Amino acid sequence: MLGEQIIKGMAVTARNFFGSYVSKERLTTVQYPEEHLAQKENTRQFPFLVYDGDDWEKGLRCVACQICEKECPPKCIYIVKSKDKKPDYKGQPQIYPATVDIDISVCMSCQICVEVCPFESIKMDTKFELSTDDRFGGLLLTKDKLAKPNSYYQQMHPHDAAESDAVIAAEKAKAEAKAKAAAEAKIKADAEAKAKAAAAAAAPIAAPVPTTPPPTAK
Amino acid sequence: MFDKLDQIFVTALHWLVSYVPEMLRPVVSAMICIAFVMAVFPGVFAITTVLERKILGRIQNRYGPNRVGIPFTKIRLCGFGQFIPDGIKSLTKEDIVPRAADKVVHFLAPVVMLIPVLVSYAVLPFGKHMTITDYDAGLLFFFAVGGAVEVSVFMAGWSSRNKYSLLGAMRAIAQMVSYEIPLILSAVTVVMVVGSLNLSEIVKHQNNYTFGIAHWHVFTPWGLVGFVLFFIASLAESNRTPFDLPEAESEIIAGYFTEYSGFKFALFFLGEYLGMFAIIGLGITLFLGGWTSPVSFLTWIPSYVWFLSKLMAIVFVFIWIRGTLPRLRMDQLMNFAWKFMLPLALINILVAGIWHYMAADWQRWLVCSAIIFGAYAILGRGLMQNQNFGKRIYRYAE
Amino acid sequence: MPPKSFEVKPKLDESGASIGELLEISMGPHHPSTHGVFRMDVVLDGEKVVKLKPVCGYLHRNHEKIGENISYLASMPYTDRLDYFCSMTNNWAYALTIEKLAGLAVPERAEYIRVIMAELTRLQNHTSLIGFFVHDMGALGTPLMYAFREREKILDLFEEVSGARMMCNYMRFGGVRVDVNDEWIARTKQLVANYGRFLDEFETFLNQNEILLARTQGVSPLTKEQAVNASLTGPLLRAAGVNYDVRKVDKYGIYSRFDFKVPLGEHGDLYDRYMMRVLEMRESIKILNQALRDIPAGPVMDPKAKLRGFRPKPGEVYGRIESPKGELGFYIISDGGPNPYRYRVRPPSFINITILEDMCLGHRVADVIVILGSVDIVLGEVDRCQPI
Amino acid sequence: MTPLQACLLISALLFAIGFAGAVTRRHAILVLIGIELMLNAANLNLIAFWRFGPHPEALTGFIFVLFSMAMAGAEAAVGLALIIAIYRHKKTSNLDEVKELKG
Amino acid sequence: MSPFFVITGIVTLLGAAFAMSLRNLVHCALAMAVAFSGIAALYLQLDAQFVGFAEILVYVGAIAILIVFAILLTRSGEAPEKSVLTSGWMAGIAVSAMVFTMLGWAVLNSSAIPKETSPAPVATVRNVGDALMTRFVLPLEIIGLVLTAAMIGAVIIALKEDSQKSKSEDGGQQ
Repeated sequence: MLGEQIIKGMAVTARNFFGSYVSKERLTTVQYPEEHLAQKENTRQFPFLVYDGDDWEKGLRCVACQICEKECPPKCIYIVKSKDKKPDYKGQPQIYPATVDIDISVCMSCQICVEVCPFESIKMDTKFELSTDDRFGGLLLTKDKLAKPNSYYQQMHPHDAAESDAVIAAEKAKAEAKAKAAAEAKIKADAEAKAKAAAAAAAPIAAPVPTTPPPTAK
Repeated sequence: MFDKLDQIFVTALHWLVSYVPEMLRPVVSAMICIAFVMAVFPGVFAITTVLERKILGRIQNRYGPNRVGIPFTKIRLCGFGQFIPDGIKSLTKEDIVPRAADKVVHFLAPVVMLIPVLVSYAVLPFGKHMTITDYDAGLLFFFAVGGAVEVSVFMAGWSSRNKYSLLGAMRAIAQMVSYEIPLILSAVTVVMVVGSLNLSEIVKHQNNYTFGIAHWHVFTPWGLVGFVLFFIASLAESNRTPFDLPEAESEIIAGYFTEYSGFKFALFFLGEYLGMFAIIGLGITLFLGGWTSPVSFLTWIPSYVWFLSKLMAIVFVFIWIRGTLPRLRMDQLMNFAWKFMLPLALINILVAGIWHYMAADWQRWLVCSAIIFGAYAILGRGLMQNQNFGKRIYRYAE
Repeated sequence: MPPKSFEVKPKLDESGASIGELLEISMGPHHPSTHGVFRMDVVLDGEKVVKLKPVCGYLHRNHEKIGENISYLASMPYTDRLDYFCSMTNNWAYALTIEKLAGLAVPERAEYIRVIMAELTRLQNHTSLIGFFVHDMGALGTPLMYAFREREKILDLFEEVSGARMMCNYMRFGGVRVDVNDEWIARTKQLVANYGRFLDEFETFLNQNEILLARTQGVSPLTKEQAVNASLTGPLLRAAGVNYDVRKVDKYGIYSRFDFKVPLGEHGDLYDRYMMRVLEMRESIKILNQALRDIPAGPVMDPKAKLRGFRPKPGEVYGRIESPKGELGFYIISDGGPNPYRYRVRPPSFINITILEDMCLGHRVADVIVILGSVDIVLGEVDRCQPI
Repeated sequence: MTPLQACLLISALLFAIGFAGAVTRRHAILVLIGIELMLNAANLNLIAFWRFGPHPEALTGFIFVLFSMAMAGAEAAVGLALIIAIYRHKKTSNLDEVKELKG
Repeated sequence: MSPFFVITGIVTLLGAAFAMSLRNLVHCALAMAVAFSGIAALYLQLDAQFVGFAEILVYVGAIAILIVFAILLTRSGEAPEKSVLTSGWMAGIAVSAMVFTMLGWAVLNSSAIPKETSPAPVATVRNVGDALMTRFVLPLEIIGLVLTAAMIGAVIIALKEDSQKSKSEDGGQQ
């Protein structure tokens, strides 16, 4: 019968009309500026640089290796290496970035910089209300705007942060173990040297000191 | 007490007019009536624009406008203040006239659209004793004036010098001319039964009650079919979905008012909605008992309240349909008018005649319903199955 | 300035005598319903189409050339932007191609996740396509809004796993980037269970609607020969009655394990194209149910795969999958360097609209929009490189 | 001047305008418009005589106008159809160029 | 003779004059619609409501639209470049001026015109309907026949040129 299906269709829309007043299933919209949806943990917006400790200039994990700059698909990262070195979290002297600029008007939030970074230093932020009336300056994030503390990261992505902290802790532990070993070796060497010196002193007329290093085992 | 409330506007008019000299009374009375129409119906239009967006929003599971309320306060009135910024926006926007346009005609078109629409309110009975001019040939007046809208549509489409405008105007005129015929033919049944073209007379004829239920024409077989035909034709006349081809956004941008902006666009918009209210008002008067109440125990509610609430109810159905149905194509639209509505309207006239001359018992219900149902089934079948429209069964590859 | 007349061309019959006039209109690139910046030069006789020329290239972004100048991995987020409705299947197609090239194996769990993601993508793409399609017919967005309501739920799932709703960038060579957790799988199961109910409602709303039938049945029928000659793929081809589905033909991934069927149309008209999508969604739900039931535990990345310094051995490869729009293929030549030597995409949208003129000839101008909607194009995919 | 005379004068002027247009303009459609104006002038006469005549209750002039309007409708339809047919055939609707009966 | 009557008369005549003198045909048609509306207003002032409404319905609603369609179909919506008047236009103007002078003289000097105004006659819809269905039933039927014949004739004339082609096309489409 002509019109029957039209009536059925109108029944569907009527159900939705009334349903939107009673069921959350149907009326899924939120009132944005007042209401916010809960952020998903994996959400990614734009990158930022993680630093440890309180001073962002000292604690920046980035070592300006420029891998992210090379891998970035839209080429929105710009890094300049420093001339001097400063101690990193392991305490070793390390190059640090003199400039890190990320143009988020170009960035496409793909997260590839995060994946390729070997130092756990660049991560994705979830902040998205970044609109500005300054098109060029306002959307160019410089080092000071990019640097965010590790605590911020831990709060935003607890799982990922825990993982990356674990990685860093492991590396740090490794480095410390190495340093310790090195230090021990040094003490040992010192002790040996001392002993040698003592022995030498004990035997003032000794065999001449070999000038060539001992041949290594091949 | 309720009678006084019912007649409050009429009394107020008499009271106001009694203060002016005898000679000026007709002019002043006319002016007051014009002011009344100009105040009430654009107001209804303003509310309807918000209501339409809210209802469509809810149908589509959105909120619709819900922000603007009273300015400088936190009161939001569920967004019903939205029409104020909307109005300010559209009235202060730049008025762009295409360089190649015929400027005079382009300027006149929205005005020409609005005048006949407003004039057609003159004969509608908004309430008991609330008809502005009680013309003897009121129905004819309404249809005659409505015909002038086509001229304005043509003026708008032609003067814009835009291919889409011209296409839209041609579609609109063809559609209006085609649907005017079932519109008038479905109204003819009422004229036949009542025996008058006077709209107040038609309402009075429906103001009787049996078992507490009003004698509205829609409660008879011919009246029901007449009402449905009138409803569909008025959808087409006011360019509403599924007959919104003249302004089909996805095909021809905005039809005949593609090149309009600012104030003139607002006038077109207003004219279109006022035309819709007028034609709905006529439908209410003809079939839904005008300002009368459907049941006898509610007759104490003022007549104009009944009229307005019926108007808004039908407007709601219009919006509901707009939120549901896709649009027909031009040739299908014409097919529908000429191959379905016109024959059904003619059969309906026959049925109204049979109804008028048969004795008032259950037999005439049976005969009339049978004829109409049969005609509907045959015509509907012809419309769909001649073109092999129907369900299909699909096969699957293994 | 006096008004200029419209350009009209004389309509000529066989002998060259003029029998009427033609109106040439340009639909797009600013027309409200051309699905992006797409233009059609249409020549009309009355309201009938006598000539139609699709003009693309307004969204040209040089996708292929960029792909040849950045590393293999960096092309992955660009594939998201090809068909921005189906980034998951695009990712899969690209990952599949590179895996073929580099000889990487994909762990079992990753394969299952990929199938789940691809079928969810198919669901959301087809749902919103139907919404757009009916919207083009003038339904004022109500079906579109219902479609988007459901699509949002799927996008929520995508966001939870990959971090982005549309530009997922989720798959990697040799697996997927992040594993999914059990809670996610439970939620997906629930969504799939509810989706059938939504589809029922949607179909009651539209399938037999008289106006929809009148607008779609018998309009723009495509024969099998036409469809094959124009190398159409996807639902368009199956609506014309050709049994060709890359999931069945190639059995890529683990599709051989699932029990699903391929619906076929008969007339190749708009209604068949519409119904193909509806029926395919039902099949996708079947696949999803099986995949979510059988998903094993395990790693999600091939341990041999590496992110930095990825250099596959020299060679050339063509990998393809059944994206919701048709056969999506990537053709890569490697010279052993960090960048592909040649990078080429076979976009289903672009190849499917090449036959637009044949589909539209003789139909009304109102049908042109609906026909364009039924092809299901995404301009990102159509204009991925310079049209030649 | 009585109202009847005013009506008749208006109608005479209308007739003259319509006549002048019909004989001086080249375009076939304008000739048709001129004829319609003349017809309306005559109708106005009829109504005026009905209104101010001795036997208005007989409604003769009134009914005559109704019939005349119906005839005008028929005339316009056929006339315009002819003009369109001529245009299709000769690619012109200029009456100076349509001189032969043979197409 | 009320001022309103004079205004309507002037509007009508201006509309008619514009309809006959403007260069652009569409403007002419629109001016003609104005003239017809004026005539309808004159009818209303002469107490002939029914005829007035019928005038608007027939002339503004139908014939003006028909003319406008014909203008578009014959592609004459633009102002022509060359002269719009026939070669003998001066003679035409002279003849029509003569006609007007003669008619006007006759109207102003006729003795047959009654001097006193009779009261407004009653022409309700019911009266008109009764008259049409009793005294004038034969002319009514004939008019119906003529209208039908004219409609069919118009359709046939307008379709004649390529009737076979359009027939086959229509048959294929619907």
